[in-house]
Amino acid sequence: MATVTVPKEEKTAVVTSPESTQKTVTLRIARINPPESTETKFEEFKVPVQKWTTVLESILYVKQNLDHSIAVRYSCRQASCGSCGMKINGKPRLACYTKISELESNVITIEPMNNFPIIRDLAVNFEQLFSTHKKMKPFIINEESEVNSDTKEFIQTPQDLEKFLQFSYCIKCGLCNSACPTMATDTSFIGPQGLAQAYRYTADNRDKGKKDRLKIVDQSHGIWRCHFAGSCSNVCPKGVDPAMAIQLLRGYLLGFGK
Amino acid sequence: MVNSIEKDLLIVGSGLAGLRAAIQAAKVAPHIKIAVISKLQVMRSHSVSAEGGTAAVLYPEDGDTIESHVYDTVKGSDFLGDQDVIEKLVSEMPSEVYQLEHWGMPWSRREDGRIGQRNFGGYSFPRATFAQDKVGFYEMQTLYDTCQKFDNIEFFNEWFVTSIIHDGQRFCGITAIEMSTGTFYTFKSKALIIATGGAGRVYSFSTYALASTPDGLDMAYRAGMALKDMEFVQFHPTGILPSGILITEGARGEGGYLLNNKGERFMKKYAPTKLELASRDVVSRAMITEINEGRGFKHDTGVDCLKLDLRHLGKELIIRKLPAIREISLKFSGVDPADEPIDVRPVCHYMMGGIHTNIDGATEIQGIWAAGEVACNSVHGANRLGANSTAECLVWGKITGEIAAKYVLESTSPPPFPLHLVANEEKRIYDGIFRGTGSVNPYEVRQELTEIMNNKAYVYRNETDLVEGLKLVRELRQKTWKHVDDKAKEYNTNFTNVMELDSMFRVAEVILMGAIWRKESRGAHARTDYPDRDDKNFLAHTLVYYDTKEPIIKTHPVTITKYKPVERKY
Amino acid sequence: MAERLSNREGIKGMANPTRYGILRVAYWLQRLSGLGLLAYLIGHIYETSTILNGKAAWDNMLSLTETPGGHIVLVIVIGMCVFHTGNGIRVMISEGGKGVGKPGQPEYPYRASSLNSKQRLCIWVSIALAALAMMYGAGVLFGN
Amino acid sequence: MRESIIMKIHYGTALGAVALVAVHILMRMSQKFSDSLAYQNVLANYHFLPYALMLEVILVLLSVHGFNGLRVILLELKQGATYERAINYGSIAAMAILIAYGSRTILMAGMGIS
Ligand SMILES: Cc1cc2nc3c(=O)[nH]c(=O)nc-3n(C[C@H](O)[C@H](O)[C@H](O)COP(=O)(O)OP(=O)(O)OC[C@H]3O[C@@H](n4cnc5c(N)ncnc54)[C@H](O)[C@@H]3O)c2cc1C
Ligand code: HEM
Ligand code: SF4
Ligand code: F3S
Ligand code: FES
Repeated sequence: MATVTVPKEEKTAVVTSPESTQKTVTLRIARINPPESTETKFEEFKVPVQKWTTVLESILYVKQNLDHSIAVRYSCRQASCGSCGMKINGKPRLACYTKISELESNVITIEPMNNFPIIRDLAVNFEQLFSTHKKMKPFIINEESEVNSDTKEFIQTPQDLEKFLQFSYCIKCGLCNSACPTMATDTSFIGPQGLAQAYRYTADNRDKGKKDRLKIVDQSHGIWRCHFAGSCSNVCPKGVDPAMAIQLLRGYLLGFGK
Repeated sequence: MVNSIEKDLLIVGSGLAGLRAAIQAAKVAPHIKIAVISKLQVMRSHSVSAEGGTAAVLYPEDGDTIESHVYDTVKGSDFLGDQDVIEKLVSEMPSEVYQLEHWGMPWSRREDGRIGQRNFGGYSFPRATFAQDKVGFYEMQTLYDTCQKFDNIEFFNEWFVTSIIHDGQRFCGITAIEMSTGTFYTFKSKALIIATGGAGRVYSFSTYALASTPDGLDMAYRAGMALKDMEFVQFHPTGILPSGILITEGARGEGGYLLNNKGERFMKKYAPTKLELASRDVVSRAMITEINEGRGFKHDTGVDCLKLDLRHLGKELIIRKLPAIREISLKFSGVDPADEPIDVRPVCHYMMGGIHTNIDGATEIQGIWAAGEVACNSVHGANRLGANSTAECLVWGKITGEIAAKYVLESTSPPPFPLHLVANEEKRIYDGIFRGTGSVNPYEVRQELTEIMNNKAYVYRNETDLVEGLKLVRELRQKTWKHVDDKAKEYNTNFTNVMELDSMFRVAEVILMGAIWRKESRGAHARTDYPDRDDKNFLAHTLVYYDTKEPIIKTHPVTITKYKPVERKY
Repeated sequence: MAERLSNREGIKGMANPTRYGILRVAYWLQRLSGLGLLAYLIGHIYETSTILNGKAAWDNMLSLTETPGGHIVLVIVIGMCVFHTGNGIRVMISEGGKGVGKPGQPEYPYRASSLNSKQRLCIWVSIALAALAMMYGAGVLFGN
Repeated sequence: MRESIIMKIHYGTALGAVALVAVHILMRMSQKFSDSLAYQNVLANYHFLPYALMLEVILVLLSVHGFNGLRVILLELKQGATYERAINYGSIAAMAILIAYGSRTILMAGMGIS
């Protein structure tokens, strides 16, 4: 490993070195390109950081200055598009939403998210998440869902809105699916992202698709494969709380929820 | 042999405009094959970042009128907007808002359960329809989710489109690279809707997503379509340092102050009545004047800036009403706005210009439409009002989706496919770029290019700077940066980044040439050497056409229906 | 190899209770104790079946279990049983949608309300009860 | 069978077991522990019909609950139509065998065969 952790007493020695005016950290980035080799190698890069530097920025620093070939997905850089989920120091996080300083570590290990097939390096394949999302019928089911020239809105009070608003914070980043213990072994499990969206539309007072969706989630790799491990909600960057959504949805199936 | 895919309707770009178009087309023609192609995963488009609102006249009973929205927009455009187009936008919007609502949009509600609206810069009625401060995000989600209803919409996630193929009159297809495998494809199809969004990343300091590069504009430009009014670039007053992420107008709407290094609320001098809430171009100009006259601050990164002070609003109000602002500044700048003022600076935020289209979004080539920020149907003229752009994306998404779908249903057999153009394109990108030789770091070139734009074609412009900028851009283009270090096929973003850079050069040139040509100050285009609006010579749209030697400039008349140009005062 | 590239975390990930907070630990303990109890149940039924073979066989069986090792197993079973029952009741109530919080507008820094203090308290109480029961059981078993 | 019905059974058996296992354990603790396991005492228990019945019910509940729990874990571990069918039938078989084996003890001990 390139970095040597300097014991406290020797700190002065570091300060005198010319580059030490700026803090640097070491990024250990997992490199793999499956068609060429199925082995993950870690490469280390030293990057300068400031108090606001995010992990995404430091990866892009590497891409722009040290190694152009790093494969990484990103777009909005403000935690609203859901592109940049990856495993940072062992936990799934959004790279653009994680500051280096929060990690309190001089070595930062960056790997692709678990439970998604790797395309290359840090970029993973989302097909399963997207197709499962689609299976949840994530839209308003209601014969009147198309408007004509004199339609007004469905009435929905702020209280009605609060029943599902939180679940529509979901940016489809997949962090929850990558943290869930069932997802770790069950390749057919719907997963917290999809289940939370099934609840989001079911809880909407404009929707009439509850029966359909309950039937979809009530299958052998459906909602019952959630054991309320809560890891999904633990990692969700947007406060969606999929664990809550799933239990509320299950409440319907067990006959508690109305 | 190049791999080929056949579809009936192609939609390139999956922002608000692209997705709205897809739904409309699928509704009108449930049996045609529709492909939505995007270089990002479909729902990750830049549109998710829109914050403030979408303008629509929803409450005539409370005193709002269509005329008022039309006039506000005409005035906002500094009379360069085409008034028939503006009328169309305004009259179509109310039903768009209701349609989104019926598809599940979580609009914020009034206590009575009806849709909520808020005040926004440049409007004479609070008509910015909002869903907290994440309007674009929710709109994208609603449209993306509604697309899932239709089995004839197919998404091509992470396909980088490189060119548009036509035979001189009619559209034939496109070429694209599937990023996960690196395979080059042609798509043959009857119709195309371009919805590739804005290109704000040609500026180094920008609120845009990192993917908002001008590849779509450039594709159309290279294919012979005109780019219109590209010199009009909107600078939003408050981009936070160092990232450039937007601090919404709402922060000033709630009562935030802008301060210079003397601690003065300098807007008193520039807009005595509206102060910080004057229109965006006015506030941005005031800020740059302050900085130029030495009353700015220096940010830790060495950039000049001013302060946006929210402290007097109190922590509680900030948490309750501006949660996203607090989150952004805490997270990305390490500053709690309740304790410290935020460092801000005018930031590239919107492109009024785009691919030249008519009122229905049709381009100059049969079978090709353009919608959203990439298009210029002249609805925004010289300056866009906040909340009118998401509106534009929805309305022209719908219009182009409908017309293109009908066109597909009625169209005759396609013209013979000009395969030689595909071969040319393959040569251009693989021989010219992928296997190009060079030693200069393309990312440094990109940085340099965007900084030139920031320095020479920013809020204030003048002949010397613009000409100098054009010269620098052209010089930079001569450097040998067109090479791709990464030789792998799979998910090669190094390759796509260099292609994006390639397109930035051409579009930057168009912006600069338009700005040099337009010797007046109008809307967002403020020339210090020509400080006044000149309706005699420049009440016209700029059109720029591609040419192998030097771009060709033409003009296009402005449509005026009701409102003759008058002086614009706020 | 396909598994490798699918990058599933696999059994190791499922069986690793760290990183994601106490609810993940509870999930893990519930699983382990469930399996442990099942194993005990099978053993127990075999054990009791010896009664059909007369007193000698039964006593023989008893003497096998009434060793320090056997007692330790029994103490663990007591712990597992108490935890699994206590936590199981929490899980059942929660999975019916009760006590997992109420949906509302999340506020930054986001804290999931399903991971609320009631949940965490119940888990700790289950663990504590299990520990108490184990101590009591150990007292009884090793006491004589 | 619909998964929701299976899982309702899982919860139901758990709830039933809570009550009955409590009684079962309390019986062990109502006297000195080692005495409770003395051959005669145990046999006496089996001869006491209500208690024997209770043991039978516990046996059924816990076998169903336990093997369904195991089924769930195995189902999540690996997927595939054949495998899953094997797991489903396997766990029913296991339940049946355990219940049969346990019932034999209760029945025969209860009727005083030994
Ligand atoms: C921070 C911010 C806040 C804003 N807030 C508001 C607001 O409150 N109200 C308002 O009305 N407007 C707002 N706007 C403006 C508005 O968000 C945009 O104008 C609008 O979202 C543009 O949408 P679009 O559909 O045209 O394109 P985009 O959403 O930009 O989408 C472009 C699409 O094109 C695709 N694409 C690009 N190039 C290629 C290629 N080569 N191959 C394949 N696909 C390609 C991309 O993948 C993407 O899917 C805001 C803008 C910013 C920057
Ligand atoms: C006596 C009270 C009991 C209660 C209240 C109870 C409750 C529960 C509950 C609620 C679950 C489901 C957990 C989930 O969905 O994640 C469960 C799972 C399980 N139980 Fe029990 N149980 C009890 C006794 C037992 C016994 C005695 C055994 C052993 C035979 C047992 C074996 C299992 C197994 C193997 C699982 C599966 C574990 C998993 O899926 O994580 N349980 N129990
Ligand atoms: S629920 Fe949260 S973690 Fe999961 S995909 Fe949505 S935003 Fe990401
Ligand atoms: S982590 Fe998985 S087990 Fe359930 S509560 Fe979340 S889905
Ligand atoms: S880049 Fe959009 S969420 Fe991180």
